[in-house]
Amino acid sequence: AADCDEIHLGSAISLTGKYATNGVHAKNGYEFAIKKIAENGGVKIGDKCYNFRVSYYDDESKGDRGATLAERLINQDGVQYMLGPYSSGLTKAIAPVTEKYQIPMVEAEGASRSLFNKGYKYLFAVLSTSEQYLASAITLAAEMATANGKDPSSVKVAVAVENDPFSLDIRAGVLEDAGKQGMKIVIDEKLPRDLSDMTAILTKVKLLKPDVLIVSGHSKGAATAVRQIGEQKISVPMVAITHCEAADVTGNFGEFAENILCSTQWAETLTYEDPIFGSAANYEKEFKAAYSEYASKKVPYQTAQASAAVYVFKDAFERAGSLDKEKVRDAIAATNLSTFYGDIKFSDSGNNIAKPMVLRQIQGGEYNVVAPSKFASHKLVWPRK
Amino acid sequence: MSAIIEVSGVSKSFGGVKANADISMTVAEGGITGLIGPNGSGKTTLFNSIVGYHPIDAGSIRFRSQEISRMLVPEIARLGLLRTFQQTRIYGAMNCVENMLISIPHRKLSLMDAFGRNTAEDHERALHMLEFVGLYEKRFLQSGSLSFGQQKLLEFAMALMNEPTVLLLDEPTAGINPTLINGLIDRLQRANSEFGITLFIIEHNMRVIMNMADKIYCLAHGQMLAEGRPDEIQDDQRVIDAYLGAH
Amino acid sequence: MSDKEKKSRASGYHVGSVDTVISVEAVTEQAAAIAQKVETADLLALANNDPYLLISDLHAGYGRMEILHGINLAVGRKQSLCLIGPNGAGKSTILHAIFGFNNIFSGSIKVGSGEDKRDITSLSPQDKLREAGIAYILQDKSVFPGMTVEENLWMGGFLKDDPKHAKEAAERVFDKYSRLADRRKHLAKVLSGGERRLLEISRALVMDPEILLVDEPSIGLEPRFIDMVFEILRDLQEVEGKTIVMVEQNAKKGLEFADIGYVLVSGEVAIAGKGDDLLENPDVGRLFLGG
Amino acid sequence: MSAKKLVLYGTLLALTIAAPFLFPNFKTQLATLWLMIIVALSWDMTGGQMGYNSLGNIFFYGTGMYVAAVVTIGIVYDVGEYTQASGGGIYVWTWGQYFAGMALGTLAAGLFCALCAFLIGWITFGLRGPYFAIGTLGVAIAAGELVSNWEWVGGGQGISMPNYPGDFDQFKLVIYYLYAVLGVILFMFVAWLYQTRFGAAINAIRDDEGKAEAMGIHTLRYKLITWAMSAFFVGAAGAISAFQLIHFEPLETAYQTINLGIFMVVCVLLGGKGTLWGPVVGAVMFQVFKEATWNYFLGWQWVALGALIVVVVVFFQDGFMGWLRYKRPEWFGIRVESKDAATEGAS
Amino acid sequence: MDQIMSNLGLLFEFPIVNLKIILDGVMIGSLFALAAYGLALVWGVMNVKNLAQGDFVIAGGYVSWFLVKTEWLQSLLGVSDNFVILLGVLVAFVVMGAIGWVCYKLIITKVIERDLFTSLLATFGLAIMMAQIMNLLFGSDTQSLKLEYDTLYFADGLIDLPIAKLIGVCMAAGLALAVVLFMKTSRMGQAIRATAQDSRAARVLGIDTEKVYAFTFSLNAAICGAAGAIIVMVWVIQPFYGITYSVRAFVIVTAAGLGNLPGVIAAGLGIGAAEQYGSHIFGIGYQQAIAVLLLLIILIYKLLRQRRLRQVLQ
Ligand SMILES: Nc1ncnc2c1ncn2[C@@H]1O[C@H](COP(=O)(O)OP(=O)(O)OP(=O)(O)O)[C@@H](O)[C@H]1O
Ligand SMILES: Nc1ncnc2c1ncn2[C@@H]1O[C@H](COP(=O)(O)OP(=O)(O)OP(=O)(O)O)[C@@H](O)[C@H]1O
Ligand SMILES: [Mg+2]
Ligand SMILES: [Mg+2]
Repeated sequence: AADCDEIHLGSAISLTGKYATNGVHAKNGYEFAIKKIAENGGVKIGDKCYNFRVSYYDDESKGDRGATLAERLINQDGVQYMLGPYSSGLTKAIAPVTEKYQIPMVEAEGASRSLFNKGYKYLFAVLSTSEQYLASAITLAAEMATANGKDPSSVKVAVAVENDPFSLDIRAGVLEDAGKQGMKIVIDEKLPRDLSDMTAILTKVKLLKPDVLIVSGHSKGAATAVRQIGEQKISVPMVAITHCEAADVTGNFGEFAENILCSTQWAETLTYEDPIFGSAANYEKEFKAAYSEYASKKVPYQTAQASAAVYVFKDAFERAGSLDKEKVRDAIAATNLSTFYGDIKFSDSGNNIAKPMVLRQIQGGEYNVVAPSKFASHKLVWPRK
Repeated sequence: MSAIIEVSGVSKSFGGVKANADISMTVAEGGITGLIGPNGSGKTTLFNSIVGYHPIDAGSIRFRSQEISRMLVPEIARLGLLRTFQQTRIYGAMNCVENMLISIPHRKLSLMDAFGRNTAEDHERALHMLEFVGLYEKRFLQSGSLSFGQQKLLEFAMALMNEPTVLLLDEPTAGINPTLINGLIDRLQRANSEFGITLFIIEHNMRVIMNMADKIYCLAHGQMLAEGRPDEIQDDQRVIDAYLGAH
Repeated sequence: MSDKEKKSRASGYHVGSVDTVISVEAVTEQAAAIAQKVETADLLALANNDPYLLISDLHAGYGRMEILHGINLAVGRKQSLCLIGPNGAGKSTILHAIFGFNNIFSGSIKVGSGEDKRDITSLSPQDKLREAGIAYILQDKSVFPGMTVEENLWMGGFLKDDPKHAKEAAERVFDKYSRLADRRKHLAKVLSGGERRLLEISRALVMDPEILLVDEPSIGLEPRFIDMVFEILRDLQEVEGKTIVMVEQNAKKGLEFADIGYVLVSGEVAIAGKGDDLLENPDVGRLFLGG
Repeated sequence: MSAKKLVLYGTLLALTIAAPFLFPNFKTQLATLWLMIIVALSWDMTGGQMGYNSLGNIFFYGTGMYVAAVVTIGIVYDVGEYTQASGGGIYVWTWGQYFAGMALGTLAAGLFCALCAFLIGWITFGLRGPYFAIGTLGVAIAAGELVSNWEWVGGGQGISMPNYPGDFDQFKLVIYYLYAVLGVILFMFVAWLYQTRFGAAINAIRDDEGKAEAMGIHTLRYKLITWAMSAFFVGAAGAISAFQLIHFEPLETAYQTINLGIFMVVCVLLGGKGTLWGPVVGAVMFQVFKEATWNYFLGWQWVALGALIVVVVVFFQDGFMGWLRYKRPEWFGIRVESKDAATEGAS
Repeated sequence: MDQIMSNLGLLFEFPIVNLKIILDGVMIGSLFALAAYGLALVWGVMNVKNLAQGDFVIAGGYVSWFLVKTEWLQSLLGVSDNFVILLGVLVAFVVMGAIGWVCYKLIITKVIERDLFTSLLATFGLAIMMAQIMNLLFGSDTQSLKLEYDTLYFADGLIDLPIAKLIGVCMAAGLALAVVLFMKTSRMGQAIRATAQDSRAARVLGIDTEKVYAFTFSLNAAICGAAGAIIVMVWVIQPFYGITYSVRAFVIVTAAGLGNLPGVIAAGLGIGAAEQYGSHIFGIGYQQAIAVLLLLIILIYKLLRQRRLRQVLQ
């Protein structure tokens, strides 16, 4: 409500640089949640109500800048609670600072596992860690092999990921799962940060004919991969990538994107819901209404999870019943929340262990959930073309 | 007098142009040797071969019986072979004294010496040299704003400061006012007699070279045309035909 | 001037003694002492009272530094003027100023005969040739080394409306100087110093300018070439009727050649007179001709 | 040294020591300021004083960071294991280990970088002008990409330094003073160096290397030593940065060619190339401008920075000190000949 | 190491791959060459080392992209995207030429004939501004345009040759040829060559060097712009990709040596191919490193050669 007091949050976010697109997605998610919470009576602590206000700085997608800005937020702007930046790399750079100042940070965009083995006490992530992003594609490939009377160990895997903490973690997850199945990694390449052409890799794909092709490289990795796979008529039975929605591959590349598997933290077709945002589908609808630039594309999950992070803060403040930093931290740690984004419950290390990743396949220009089976609304189309 | 530089059978061509063909000559220690010849006859080329600005195709160049035709410019310079340039080259942003102080013979310094400061002795010598070439008054002026002739004099003083064994001068008087030329010649001669510096000079100006040199070599079309004392050269019909023209 | 007299004159750099040793300061001081107040009327008289190029009270220099302090200069049509003086006196600076390569603080430069003189003080360098018919032969190397001799000459006619005319003019040059014609297809960078100078001069003539500014035509040249260059210049002046302003350190040669001579000291005209008169002047001889 | 100078230097030193207490909330910015001063001063050793404009000095910064990290981690744990992406396990450092790592790491970073400068210089000092600038830039770019593909040091994941074992405010004081001490040492060092024959010799190389060579100056020797000295300080500063930042990535942080790598040059140009105080003044001006625009022009900060660079380069080509020298030549010991009418007559 | 060996093995197992790699290399290399060609021009004529080269390329790409995306021409002329994309190359050429002219008048004219670093840094500032302004205008997403053309396949589909790429490369070649002819035959071209060799002498002959400089710089920007428009129809652009093209352009010009325009084209194609080979063998992550290492190797080679000539490289 309008006459509420203010809780001041801070965030260093990428408005420029290589993560700018997703940084803006995240920022919009934060802002949308703040608006929704305010419309729903704000954060109620005792008999007072509060609205969130966030101070943003542009970290330029650079770690050292992010760390400096986090300090500035804490020291000079007096911020006591932080929302995360975009990407694992930036979160890695900022987490030591928030930890040192004992500032609780709920983050929504840093998925790398290595964030959660440092013993951080003030870092909480609402999303699933990144090794899970595409590992399920390996499981799916193994299932398909078995269904076709082949041994999963005969499956050949090609991996091309960007050389950054997030994508390397995805690769680690894929390699781990593929190793368990005894699959052979035939291509294992790292994409440069200013990728504009992956012909070299796709040529090898043509020669080596892998059964699964895994690509991860934020929005531009997704865009380049989909486009060139289409242009060069790469016929791999299964192609799995990240950041489809953020890159709007269906809108930009049409039939090239057909039957590609996309990992997602969240999908609007899932059956989650909560009292503030309503159902997942409702979130999508209202968000599009609020931000017209998303009208013609999918709302990316980066936005949804950013909103969820704000929601975790609201919930924790209300349960703590106080503005005391330590109490709020403990309340966050004890979170057990059902949201439109999925269930949220933190492990001791601070990552969310209550929500699975989902895999969607682009079928007829639509994103349909195909795995895990619990959520699957459609059957997997296999092999692809 | 013994030879300090011996050039024997040196050839050098650029693409099709034979700039030097089988040149042999010597520069006598402690003397003043002149080199003349028409434009494009290969004088500067020979100079450059001696001080190491390009490789030679054939022949040998010796400095005090040491073969130097394969050494690099700084290595040769450190032997005490110093050249001046046709276009003056000084450190334009510095004043004259600084220019002089940089020209102390670095080849005689150890690395540790380099981290020391210039001694009072160095300063004194620098000022003395400036006085010697008549630039004492201008010692604190930025050397870049000296006039052309004064820059030539400064460059000459720097060369002396460097205590070279041999000084090679490429057209030292080109573009200099005739009266100033006289002063320059005077100082060159004094440098030769007082400091014992061997001089090797390219000139087109006969007034200069005939009055200075003990011995003159004349090149034409890249070949050695004639050699001898100034009066011999002046009357040599081949030199007159190829170079001096009718009087 | 009889033919015989001409023959007896110096060839290349003159030969002579080198005994007169005067320091730079002394030259400046003594020059100041003998400097006459050079009246504008005298200058005009030297130019037969019909100057084609007229400079009045020119103050000019580089950046904010003034090098020329009130120069007056007058040359008549088809006359030649030679500037001499110590190094750094400002001789080249005058040519620069005429062509517009430096800053002019005050004064004026006019071109034209009689009353219809044109003020060209603020004309930009690239318009000097087109609008005022002034060509400049620079002190240092100025051929285009990567172009052939032929192309260099064509560039000389860049301002002609039709490139064909430039080519015709180039042919005329080749007809005249077979030395260049032999090398028309060679790159200019392989020419010898004398040939380059010849190319520079003939290139400057392609546009058929009225006034030639020549800076040290003999610098770095072998004695025979020096004579050749002066022959060419004489031919230009006497046969083609060009007006020539030249700077020359080879002062004897320059003064012999020129109708008028100016002695420049520290940015001011110290002495002016007929070329031959200056040669006779003992002070000039001692201070500027090397005795 | 005159009394006036003594007072000036004393005041500055006191200010340096007191700064983190006077502005307790700006410790990090002050530390960064010192970093800029260090890299600018060391860039100026080759760029301003010797005329070799390196665009690749960031190589030493990044290499310094990695050397410090490897040394600090290596004296306690196995580096390869530590950098494994999903290694798990929590690594702790005791006070003793931390400071041993810091001391050894910083020293090793400096020395290793000096050695690198020597080796790289052997090749690149054959290049002049733009070729040198671009050649060194190439070295830095290539090094960054190679390190980002080198899994032993974490590859594209980057690498994490140990957390400071004590209180965070204290940590920042430590970092600030480390930078400050390094900066003061560097300043005193170059102030002395430029007075020696060595300083004169590198100036000669800047003004006309061919001439210096022909005069028998050991140009290559001086060039190598100068670059190595400069690299030592950049490397050591990089090491301190590594401790300060705790986590860093190869391309974005360590070998950040087009940010810090160019900013150090901009600082020097702002202040005035080839002067003792220029880099210091320039670094201060640059840092203040940068912090101001980053605060007040969110989103447009880079445009403002680009505009600043263009304006400085175009209109103040000699930087602040150059401008000062023009206005107050007597402060720089330039004597204007008063008897020379030519200069007097000028207006 | 295993990866590298098996990648090398592929080259021998499927020799046809070599052809494919070379084809890809030549295609991307021809666009590098175009950007480098412009750089060689301004470097040689005005001694300006333009670090904003790549940003001109990207800006040209955005011009063409914007032209197609606004749909304005399509509805006005009733033509298809395909046509507008091709037209975009021309429009980018003209628009970037104009922008280059403005940049010249505002900035470059002040740094011309100054020392090396002045121009390098001024254009670096320009590069930062341009990249950021494009980011603010168009967002940081990668963008591309698609020509609705088929792809040709050879050798069992192993070699694919999108006609769009073919068109792009042909346009690049045509443009390069046009520029060469222009330089050789036109009066402006002659004036440019003369100015490059000796600007003072050119002025003495009545050539307006200021105009020549302005023209050269905007010609460079225009060439870059056209290259960008071609890039956006076969690859992708993004506001911050400029630096990769700048680096390539510098590598190529440095490798070819100044004043060697045919060498620039050869080096461009060569580097394109070398990069593709390198990324095939070592992995695509090393692409840029390979380009710059190649430069270093070339420089070292030249250095050794110069040393044998008792000279330095400058
Ligand atoms: N680097 C070079 N490349 C090609 N040709 C050259 C080079 N240097 C000199 N030449 C040629 O070699 C010949 C000799 O030149 P050199 O400079 O030695 O003459 P010079 O005797 O010094 O003449 P000048 O008196 O005019 O200075 C000339 O024909 C010249 O064109
Ligand atoms: N580009 C310039 N910038 C600043 N000062 C200059 C420049 N060119 C020449 N000067 C100064 O102007 C004065 C006159 O120079 P100028 O070239 O006119 O002399 P000059 O009479 O032609 O001498 P010389 O016979 O040596 O050629 C000199 O003191 C010189 O230092
Ligand atoms: Mg010569
Ligand atoms: Mg002159």
